[in-house]
Amino acid sequence: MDADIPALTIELDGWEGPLDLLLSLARAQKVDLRQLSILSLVEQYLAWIDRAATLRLELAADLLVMAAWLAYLKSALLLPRTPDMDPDPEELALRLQLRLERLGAMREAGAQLMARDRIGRDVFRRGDPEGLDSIRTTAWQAGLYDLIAAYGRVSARSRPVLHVVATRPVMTLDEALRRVEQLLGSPIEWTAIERFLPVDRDALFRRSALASTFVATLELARQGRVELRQDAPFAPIDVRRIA
Amino acid sequence: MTDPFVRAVEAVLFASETPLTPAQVRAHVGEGDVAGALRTIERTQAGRGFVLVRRGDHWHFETAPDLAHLLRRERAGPRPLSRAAIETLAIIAYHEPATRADIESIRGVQISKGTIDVLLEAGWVRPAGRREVPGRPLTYATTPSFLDHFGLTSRRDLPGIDDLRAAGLLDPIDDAVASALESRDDSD
Amino acid sequence: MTDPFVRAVEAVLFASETPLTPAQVRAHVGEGDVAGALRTIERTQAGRGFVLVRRGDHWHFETAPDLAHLLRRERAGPRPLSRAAIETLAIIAYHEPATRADIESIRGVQISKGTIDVLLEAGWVRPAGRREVPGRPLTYATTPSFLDHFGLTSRRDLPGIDDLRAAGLLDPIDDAVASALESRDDSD
Repeated sequence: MDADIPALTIELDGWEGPLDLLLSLARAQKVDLRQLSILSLVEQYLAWIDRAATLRLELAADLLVMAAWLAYLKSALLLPRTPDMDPDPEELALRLQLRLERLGAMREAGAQLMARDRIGRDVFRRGDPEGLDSIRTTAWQAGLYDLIAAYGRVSARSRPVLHVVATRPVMTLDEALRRVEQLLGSPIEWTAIERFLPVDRDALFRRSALASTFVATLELARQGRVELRQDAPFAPIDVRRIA
Repeated sequence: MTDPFVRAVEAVLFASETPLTPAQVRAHVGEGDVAGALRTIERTQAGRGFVLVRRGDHWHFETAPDLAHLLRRERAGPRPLSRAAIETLAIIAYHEPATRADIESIRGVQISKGTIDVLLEAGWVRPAGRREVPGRPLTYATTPSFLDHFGLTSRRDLPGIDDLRAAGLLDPIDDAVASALESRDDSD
Repeated sequence: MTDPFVRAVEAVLFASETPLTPAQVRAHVGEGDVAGALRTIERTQAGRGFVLVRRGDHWHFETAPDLAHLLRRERAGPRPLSRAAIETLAIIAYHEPATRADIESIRGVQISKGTIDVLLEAGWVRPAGRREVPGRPLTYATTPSFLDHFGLTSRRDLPGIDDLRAAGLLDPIDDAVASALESRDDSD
């Protein structure tokens, strides 16, 4: 299994989200998507994320969220089955498989559409038609696209100018990892995760920092360097270093 | 000498800048068996350098596909679509009418600005009413010029659509999960 | 089945935007008896709705001259709506019934008398009564043939502001550039 992984080059621009990456990994197995082993696919995905991490590539958050979810799915699939397990891990795996089949089918369909005999590329209409004039039809021409584009233009012009701040201050995952690693330099006992956040008055930045720090501690927990603790859903999350 | 009515129909189709419906042809040629004339012309032109084709309700002449290599040079073909746009077009065509959420749930990513815009501008998709569910989202469907451009007689001609439908790949995912779980429970 | 070389010649002549000399035809179809093919096509087409004709050294297909009356060839040509007219039409469609003052306040510029006249003449808008405010201004609304022309079942099929924004149609140019850069960032 491991031998297959290097065949997929790690390139970050290529993936349109985790489903896209999963589908590429599944395709590399060269089996019918219906025969696919979800468990081995999950292992490949996690291995891919691992490799990207060791190459110190900055991964998009949705790829990491999917990794966390798949790690959960893997453990649920491997655990001895209890009938009342909710959600049923088999159903989660099935759902993932069906989504991959659907994306795969539509990608294939799109490719087949593009390969058809297309006007202006493979087949051609008459080059210089005389044209028909039907007096009954109106001479004024406008399409639906022109109409809605015109309304968009007018609205954009007359609407009170709305400043959308496109870029918010965010803490990248790398930065969060560095901060947490630094703070772990000194021995710490159970500490609320919020203590790792920078003191900053910008609430949005603090939210971003909290999210990045949480993912960073997950990563460090996976590497066996910290432990995480949460007593109940939505309770505070504590971190401590593993000695 | 060809039948005068057939001659008239082929003259009108030949002169037109756009594909025509039988009703539009009739507006020019007057009463007569337009459908029969179309079949006659289709048969007469078969095997010639340009042929009569039907796309949805519209008919037009175009060059035979196997001669593409003679005509392609020196012409800029249609601009290539992004992968996101191709997949979005396929999802709309195979599922129509489809909402933005339908497209996003299959692709697993949000549609970026401009993807549907490109398809609207090409004239291949159109807004097709709202779905009567909370939020009343706008749906999209394909247009006659979509069929025209991709050489499809009707949506039933979409590559592989029968197989996809038979495999349940065009059903909502919740239905597919439910029926798969049901058949699993039966086999236990 | 027509002779392959003859088929090739007729496809090239059909797709060409201008009449072609035999030498120009040969540049597309390669070596062969172009003159013989032209004679064959000329003979085959005699009496059909479209024929091959020679003008000096140049050859092209045209609709049979005796059928020209079917085409009504005063080529006035369809005229696109002016920007002012299409914007006015869009505002009426989204806000109907709308007065001239409504339209001007939304467009931010005055509209000339002729703009609404064009829309009335096209049959896409109609006077829709007076508004009971001082001056009793006339209001305008869209017509069934407006829906028909734009392929809408009802005005509710028009994309809403959110749909327009998602399709990238609400962005002034500068924002469009910014969002193109932004979506490039999104992909990594």
